[in-house]
Amino acid sequence: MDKVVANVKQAIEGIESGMTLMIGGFGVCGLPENAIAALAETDVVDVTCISNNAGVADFGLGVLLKDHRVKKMIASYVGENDEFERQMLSGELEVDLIPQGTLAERCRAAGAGIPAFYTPAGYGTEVAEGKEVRVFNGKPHILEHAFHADFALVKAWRGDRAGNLIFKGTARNFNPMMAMAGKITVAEVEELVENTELDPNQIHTPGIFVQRIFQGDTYIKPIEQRTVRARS
Amino acid sequence: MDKVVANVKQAIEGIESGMTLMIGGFGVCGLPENAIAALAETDVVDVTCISNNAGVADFGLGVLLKDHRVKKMIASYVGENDEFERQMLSGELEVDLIPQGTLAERCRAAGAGIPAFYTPAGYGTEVAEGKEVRVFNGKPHILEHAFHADFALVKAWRGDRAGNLIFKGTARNFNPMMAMAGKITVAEVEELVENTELDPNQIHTPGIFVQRIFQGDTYIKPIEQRTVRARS
Amino acid sequence: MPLNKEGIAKRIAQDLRDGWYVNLGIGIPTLVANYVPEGIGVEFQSENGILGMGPFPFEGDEDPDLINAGKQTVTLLPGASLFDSAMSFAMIRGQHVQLTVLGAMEVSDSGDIANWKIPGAMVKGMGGAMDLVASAKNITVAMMHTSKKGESKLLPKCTLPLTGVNCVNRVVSNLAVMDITPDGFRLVERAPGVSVKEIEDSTAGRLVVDGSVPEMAL
Amino acid sequence: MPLNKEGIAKRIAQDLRDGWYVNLGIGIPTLVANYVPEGIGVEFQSENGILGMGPFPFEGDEDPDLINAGKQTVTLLPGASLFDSAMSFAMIRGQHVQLTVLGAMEVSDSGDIANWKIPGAMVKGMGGAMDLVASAKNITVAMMHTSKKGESKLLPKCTLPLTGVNCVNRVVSNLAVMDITPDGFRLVERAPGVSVKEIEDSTAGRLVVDGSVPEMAL
Repeated sequence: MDKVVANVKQAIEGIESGMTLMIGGFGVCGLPENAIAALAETDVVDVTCISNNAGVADFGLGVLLKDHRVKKMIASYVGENDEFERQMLSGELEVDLIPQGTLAERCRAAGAGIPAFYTPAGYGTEVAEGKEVRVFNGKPHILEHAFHADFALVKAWRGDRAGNLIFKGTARNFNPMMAMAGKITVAEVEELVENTELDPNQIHTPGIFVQRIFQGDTYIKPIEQRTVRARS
Repeated sequence: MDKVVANVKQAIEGIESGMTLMIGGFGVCGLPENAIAALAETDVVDVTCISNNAGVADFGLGVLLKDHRVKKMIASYVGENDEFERQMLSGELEVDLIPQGTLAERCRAAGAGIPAFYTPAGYGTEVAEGKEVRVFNGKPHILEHAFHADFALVKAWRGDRAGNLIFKGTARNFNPMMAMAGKITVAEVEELVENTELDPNQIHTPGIFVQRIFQGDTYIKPIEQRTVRARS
Repeated sequence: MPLNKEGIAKRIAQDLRDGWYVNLGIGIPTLVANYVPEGIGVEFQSENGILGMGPFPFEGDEDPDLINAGKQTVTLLPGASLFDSAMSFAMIRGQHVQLTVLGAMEVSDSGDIANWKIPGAMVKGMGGAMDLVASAKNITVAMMHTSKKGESKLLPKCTLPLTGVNCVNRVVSNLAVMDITPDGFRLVERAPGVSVKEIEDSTAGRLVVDGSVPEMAL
Repeated sequence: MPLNKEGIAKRIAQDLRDGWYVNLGIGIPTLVANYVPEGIGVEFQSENGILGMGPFPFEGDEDPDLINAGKQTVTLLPGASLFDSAMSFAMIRGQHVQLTVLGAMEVSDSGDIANWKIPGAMVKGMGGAMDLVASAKNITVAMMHTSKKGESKLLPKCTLPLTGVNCVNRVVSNLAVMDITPDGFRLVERAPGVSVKEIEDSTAGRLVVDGSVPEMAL
């Protein structure tokens, strides 16, 4: 198996206006930086983005939002991006805010062939509006459905030609589940290696979920909140 | 966090007749050998066992079945144990056979706080009898519920004092999901190490799912089907 | 004297028990990690994928690939593990986390909580809060008793969109420790030098005062 | 002449396409791995937790911690990965596996399959077969056309407890290749030297014969 594509341009080939895209990352940690930047160079608009956050003003999804490429955003927390909040409150941007665990599980469910599942998260809140409620063990739960995407853009630390991925630190976050849920999953990695180099026992995302893989040119990896303690 | 218990006897303390036990392993691969052997020395009877297979005649769950300690068996495939088949066909043993993927997912669901989910597996078969059927995307699915256990007995390759586990090869199988689903999860490992020795990025089962851990005295690890090819 | 944020965190830290896994929300809850009592071993869970989260890194050691749920750079302690978001919320929904501490804009006397949205004005999203409050067995809210305008945030009924219903077990404010009971907020402890009257005046929801109420010992 | 087991496996292997992930069941299906055509790269999935499964180990290299779904010792190829059973069936149910090959006791002309139980006589369990047949887009059954008693195993309706309904796409037997269509088994190819008449006589279910039927080219 060899899923390597020559460059980011080939990697995102086929993404069209109106499609549903999943984009991995938590805040700007573990973001598919290169794929997002390349997408911002296309004329793709009106996409539905499923991503935990909305990036910051000038990085990550922020650059797609700034250009009004996003028609609808499905996320759990958008507090770091003022432009996002402005577009949402003004009604320019359609927004579905959903619980973070539900978001993760709905992506996994799609990838795992589970069309729907029950979760307690959001019961009694506006998240539950219009959804089936069922009581299990005396506790009310709501029915949530799987999320599929035309493309999933994910980012890993290391990957091999077969598409196997290993993530690093908390840059793992939503990437593995989104990789499972994409009709076409594009993985970008900091280091692309041969198929003999990764330990099969340490793969986080098996290559079966990845259709295209490439090594990103550069990784900026900004830090949103640089918090430190003094050396004593 | 230190979840180390002194020996296998302390590890299985509290297992009582009538309880529901999950036992990891696929065939005799990745079986909690030491915990099973210790259980066979107790006077515990009438347990419900949830395990993918029923062991072989003289190893694994086979030793519990031989002594008629098992009242009910929930498994997906029991073809390797003739005594099991005899007890089942004679009606001595209550048996629930369920699809392997459904078994894995029901264990994960319990550990993940998902009380129920829909799967296509078993639709139109006797597995679906009495279960809710619902059509998603034109395809019928059945509703399956989470499996909880009083104790889960699992086996890993390496583990640390905090209960973090790393499995090896295909000995991983059901162990991670069963670890999630046990009210008390007992992990036995081939090698118990200090909390600094495992790479946090390579943990298969985070310690939060493990209540007790110990290093097994010996591991027999029999092979059911020794298949080889000649060196050319 | 009412507690400051550190005081609230310190009081909540007294409720920690040895062997617990604990999820701390953004804001005051984060500070709880600084006051874990001597002899109590707990592991902090960060819902973006950490168990065994440690303090902030030393200057120069920051790793952009290692942040907490508040997007702050952090470190790992021995015995830590890293995992994806589905696994993280499996832990949370599956009730493997023994204590959740989070902030709130409003709490009702039946244990409802609102902390994610002010219609028309502010929408940050619920993040993991809805999963946490719907799942956890043990939820403590860390908050100021009143808003900047002096209005009570402990209400008979929340006015803002809810995060969860009937789920909060305890509120630790700058004025008091209160447990949610079928009869409303039960006053458990007063902040040092704060009178029952003062707490009553600042609480719009039902407040149950049983006999004399001890002061916190911080 | 009817095919032997190797012949059936060889014919199924001709259907493999480059880049496919393939799950092979126990028995004849396992043999398919030996006949992957030149230039076709496929990866074999074993539902107990392997992608990229290789051949049996050299004598002396057997690892009890590395077996396939038939409990046989196996090896890994470059690019392989190991995972747990939930992940394995996520791949299967989620339709990430392009071809499933499995054995059967009976297949009906509407694509039902029975292969896990003979009431009162044999109960081995369904293992992963129900997940596989309920999920896969592309299911080939490898089987003998008739039982040892000479009775057809290709029926109008299965008599044994079902493994799945309306799911089989293709049957490759010792006599023929047949696709399941709304009109029943459509005869695609004959085994070398086997006549259409012979196949018709061995098939109890509806058999559609369209014009002349080519012989397999093995």
